[in-house]
Amino acid sequence: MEKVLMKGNEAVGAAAIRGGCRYFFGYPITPQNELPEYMSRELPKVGGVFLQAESEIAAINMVYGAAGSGARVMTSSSSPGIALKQEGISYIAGAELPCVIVNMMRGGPGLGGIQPGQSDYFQATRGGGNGDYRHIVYAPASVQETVDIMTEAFDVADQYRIPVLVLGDGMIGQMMEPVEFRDPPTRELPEKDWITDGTAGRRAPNIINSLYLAPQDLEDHNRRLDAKHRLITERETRWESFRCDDAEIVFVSYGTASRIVRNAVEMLREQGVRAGLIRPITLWPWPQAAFDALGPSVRALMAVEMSMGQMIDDVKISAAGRWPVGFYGRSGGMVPDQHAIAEAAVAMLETATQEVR
Amino acid sequence: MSEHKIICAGFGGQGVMSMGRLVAYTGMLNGREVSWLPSYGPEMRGGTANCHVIVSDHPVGSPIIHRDATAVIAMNLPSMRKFEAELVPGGLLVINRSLIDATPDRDDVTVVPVRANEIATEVGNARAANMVMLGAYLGITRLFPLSAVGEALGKVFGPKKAQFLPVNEEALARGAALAGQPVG
Amino acid sequence: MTSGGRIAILCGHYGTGKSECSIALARTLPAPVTLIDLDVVNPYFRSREARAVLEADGIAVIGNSLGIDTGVDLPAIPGSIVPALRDQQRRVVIDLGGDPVGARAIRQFRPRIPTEDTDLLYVVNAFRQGNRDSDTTVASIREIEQSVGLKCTGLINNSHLLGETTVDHVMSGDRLCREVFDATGLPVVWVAARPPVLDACRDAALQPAGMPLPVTGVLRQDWMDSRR
Amino acid sequence: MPMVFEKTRGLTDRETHYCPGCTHGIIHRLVAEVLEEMELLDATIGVAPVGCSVLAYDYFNCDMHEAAHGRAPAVATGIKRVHPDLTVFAYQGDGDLASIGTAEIVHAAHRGEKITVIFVNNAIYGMTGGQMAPTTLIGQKTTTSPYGREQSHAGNPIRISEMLATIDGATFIERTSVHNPQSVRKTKAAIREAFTVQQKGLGFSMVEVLSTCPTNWGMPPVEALEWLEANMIPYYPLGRFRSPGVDRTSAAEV
Repeated sequence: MEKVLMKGNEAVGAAAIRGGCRYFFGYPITPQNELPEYMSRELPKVGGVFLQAESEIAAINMVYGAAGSGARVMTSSSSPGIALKQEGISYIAGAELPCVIVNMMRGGPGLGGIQPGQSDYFQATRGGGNGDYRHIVYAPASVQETVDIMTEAFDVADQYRIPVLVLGDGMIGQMMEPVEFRDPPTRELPEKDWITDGTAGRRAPNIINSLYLAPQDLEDHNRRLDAKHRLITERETRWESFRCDDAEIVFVSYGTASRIVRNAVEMLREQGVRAGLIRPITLWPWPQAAFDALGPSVRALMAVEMSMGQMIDDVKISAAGRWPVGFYGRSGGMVPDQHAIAEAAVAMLETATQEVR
Repeated sequence: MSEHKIICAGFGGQGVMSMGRLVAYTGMLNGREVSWLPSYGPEMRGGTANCHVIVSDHPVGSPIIHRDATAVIAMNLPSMRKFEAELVPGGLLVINRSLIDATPDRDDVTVVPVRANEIATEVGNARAANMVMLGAYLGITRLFPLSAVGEALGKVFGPKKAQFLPVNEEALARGAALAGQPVG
Repeated sequence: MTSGGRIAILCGHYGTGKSECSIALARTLPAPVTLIDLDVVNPYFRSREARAVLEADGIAVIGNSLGIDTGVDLPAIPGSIVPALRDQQRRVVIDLGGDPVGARAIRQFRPRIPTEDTDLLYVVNAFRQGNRDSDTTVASIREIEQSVGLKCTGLINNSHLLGETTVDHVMSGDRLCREVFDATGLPVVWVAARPPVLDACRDAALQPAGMPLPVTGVLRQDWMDSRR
Repeated sequence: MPMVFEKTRGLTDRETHYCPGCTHGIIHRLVAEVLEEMELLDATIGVAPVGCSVLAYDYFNCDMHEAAHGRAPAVATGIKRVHPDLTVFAYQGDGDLASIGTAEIVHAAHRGEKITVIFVNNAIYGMTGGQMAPTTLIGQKTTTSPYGREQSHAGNPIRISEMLATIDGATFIERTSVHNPQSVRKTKAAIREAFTVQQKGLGFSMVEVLSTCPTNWGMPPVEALEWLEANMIPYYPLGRFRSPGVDRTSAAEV
C-alpha cells in the first residue's frame, strides 16, 4: 500500500478504524485533540459512533458499557485526563473487557504543561486504579510503529479480554511521518459469548461485573487474572535491542526519548564508545529477557526518560545488581539532547572504570 | 550520509507549517525518510509558529532539531533571532528580507536574504511568500528538483485549491532563480 | 433481674468490644441461643465472622441475608430475625452497631421486642474516648436509649487494652462503672476480660463488680494478638 | 378464580438481600413486571449501581452490567449506543445519582440519551451504614449528620426531578412513591410510560421513586411508610414534571 504522510494523532485514528474500532468516547485535551477530531469526522462514515462525553470519567464508563456490549471501542486523552479514567480502567480490567486507551503524554504533575513528557510511566504500568490488575502498555517510537500497534491493539484486547494502553507523547501525536497501513498478523480470537446484547430468550442473562462478595471468590478471580497476566508476559512482550552485541554501555529508553538515544548511540559509536540501546516496546509486560541476553561486554546501563526517573525502577529490577544503572532525564516538556546524553554516558563509563580499578 | 535538517519559522498565517509539510511530502514521494514536527500549543496560538523537518537517506532518529539544523528558513525577525543559533557552522540561513532589517548574529553561516513578500506580490499572490522562500532554499541546496515539489504541491493543497497551483509554482521558480544571484 | 432477660441487646461506642462480649455471652448462656449481628456500621470485626466457632458450639448466628459474612457492606438484614425473637424457648443476644446511629438499626424490630423480657446492656471500656469519664458515659447511654427506644438495664465492664490488659485496667473500668452506677443506678452485670486476667483478679483477691464473662478473642485473632 | 399474585419472569429466583420492609423489592418487581408485560425482557440490558441495589444484577432476569458509583448513566450510554434497538435501563439510588453521579445523569438527560433511569430516593446512604445523602431532609439524623442536617452547613436537600425537568433532552420525568397500594400502582404506570418513551425513541426518561429505609431510618416498616408520607412527600412533591410534548418545572398531579 502507498505511503502517506500523517500526523501521529490522525494516524492513530485511521489505524484504529482499520483495526475494527467503531466506537469512540472521549473528552478534549491537548495535545491529542486531532484524534477525537479525526474520529468525529471518520467514524460516522463507517457506521460507527463518536461521542464527546461530559468528562473523562464519563467517557471511560461509556467505554465500559460499550465494551461489555461487544463493541470494539476506544478512548483517548492526555496525562491528567488519563488520571481521571483510572477508576473506569480498573473496572474494565476487573470485568475483563477489551478496549483500547490512548495516552498522548504531556508534562505533569497536576495541570503540568502541554509539551511532551514521559512522566506517566508509573500511572501506565502500575495503574492509578485500585486493585491487582494489569493492562498491556505499548510505547511506540514512531508514527509507523504507532499505526502498526493500533491496528493490532483491538485484536490483542479481544484475545485476552484486557484493556490495551497505547502510550505516546505529545511529540508522537503531533509529528508527521510517512506511514503505510498494513494488516496485522492473524490471531485466533475467542468468541464473544459473554457480552450483553439481549438474551433474545435463547440464553441465561450475561452479567458484566467486577464485584465479588466472598473474599475467596475474589481471590480466585485474582488468581485467574494473574494467570492471564503471565500468559500475556510469555507471549506478548516486545522490545528492540539496538547495537547491544558488543556494547559497553547500554541505554534503556522508550518512545520519543529512545529516538534521541538512538542518535546518541550513533554519535558515541563514531567517537569510539561502544553504546547500545534496549528499547522496550511493551512497558507491561516488561522485557526482562532483553537484559538477560546482554553479553559480558556490558559495563553499565543508563535509563533515559522524559521524566525525573520512573522506568529506571524497572531497569534496576532487571539489572538485579549485575550492572550499575545510571540515569539521564529531562522533564516538564523539555526534550533530552543527544549530546548531553552522550556526555552523561561517557561520564558514567569513566566512573564505572574507576570503580573497577 | 545526506541528512537535511530544516527549521521553518515565522508568524502564524505565513504558511511556515505548510512549507515544512511540502518539504516532507516531497521527500516521502521521492523515497526519502522524512519527519515533520510542529510547534504546538500556546506558542502556535500566540502568533509565531515553527516546524522541524528532516529529510534523510536513513531512518530518522530524533525528529527534533537541536543545534544541528542544516538550514533555517526565517519568515520574520523573531524567528531569525530565535533559530539562527540552531544552525551548524556553514549552515544556511534563508531570511525574509521584506520583514527582516537586522543582520544575523552568526557570521559562520551562509545568509540568503529574499524579498519574499515583494516577489510574491509580483507573481500575483501575497500569500505565496513562503513558496518564494522555499524556492530560494531549493535553488541553493538542490534538495529536490522543482518539478518534484510541484507534484507534491498538488497533493498537499488538494484539488480544491488547484487554481493556486500555477501561482505557487511560479513563486517557487522565482525564489529558486535568486540562488544564482550574489548573496548579501 | 438484669441477667435474666431472654433477649440481651449489647450496645455502646464502637471499639468498646461489643462483638467479643456478644460472642462470649452467647457461649455463656444456656442453649438454645441465637446471636444476631445487627451491626450495619462496621464492616470489620463483626460477630458474624465468628460464625464457625459459634455454630460448632450449637449457637445459631444471624448475620446478613446474603449468607456471606465478610466482603459486603450492605445492611442486608434478614427477615429470619423475627422468628428468632418470637421463639420463647430461645435466648437471643443482639450485637448492635456502634454509637447511637448504629444502634438505630434495631428500631425497625422494636414492636417485636418484649420490654419486660429484654436487657439493654451497655458495654463500658474505660480506655475508649466515649467512656473517658462518668459524665460522657452517662450521656452516651442516654443517647443510645433514645435511639434504640429502650431503657438501659445494666452495664458490662469490658475495660481493656487488647493484649496489654492487666488487672489494673479492669479495676480502672470498675471504678468508672461504680461512678456510673452512682449516677444512674445501673448495675454492673458482667465483668468481661480474657481468662488469664480474670484469674489474676481472683488471685489478687480483687473483686470487680459483675459476674465474670470470659472473653477469648475470636475475631481475627491471627493478627490482633500478634503482640501477646 | 383469578390469579392475584404471580411471580414475574422479569426477576430471577434469587432471594433478595434487602432488609425486611425495604421498598427496593417492590420497585424491582414493578420494573420487572413492566418489562415482562411490554415483552421487552429478552431485549433489555440493565445497569446496576453502587448502593443497596448493588446486587440488582442478580435479581433482574435480563443482561446486566454493574457500574461504578454514579456512572450508571454513562455505562448505559455506552450500551445504548452499541445496541440502539435494545431497551436499556439504569437503576440508581440517591447517593449514586444525586451526589457522585450528578454530571453523568445531567448529561445523559441533556443528550436525550434514549435510556430509562429508575431513581430510588430514600434520603439516606443505606449500603455504607446510614450516612447523609444529598436528599437527606433538614433535621434528619444520619451517621454523618449526627445533630440533624442543617441547611446552613449542608445545604437543602436536592430535588433531582425538578432539576432534570429543566433540561430539554429529558423527555419524561415523574416522581412517585411506594408508601401505599395506590402509589405503587402509579409508580408502575410511570415506569411503563418511561419505557414507552424509550421504545418510541423520544428521549431520556426517569422515574424518581420515594422509598424507605427502615434499617437506617431506625423505625419499623409501617412507621417508615408513614414517615415517608409525612416528611418526604411535602418536600418532594409527587407528580409528572415532563412528558412528551409537555414541559413543566413544577409537579403536576397525574
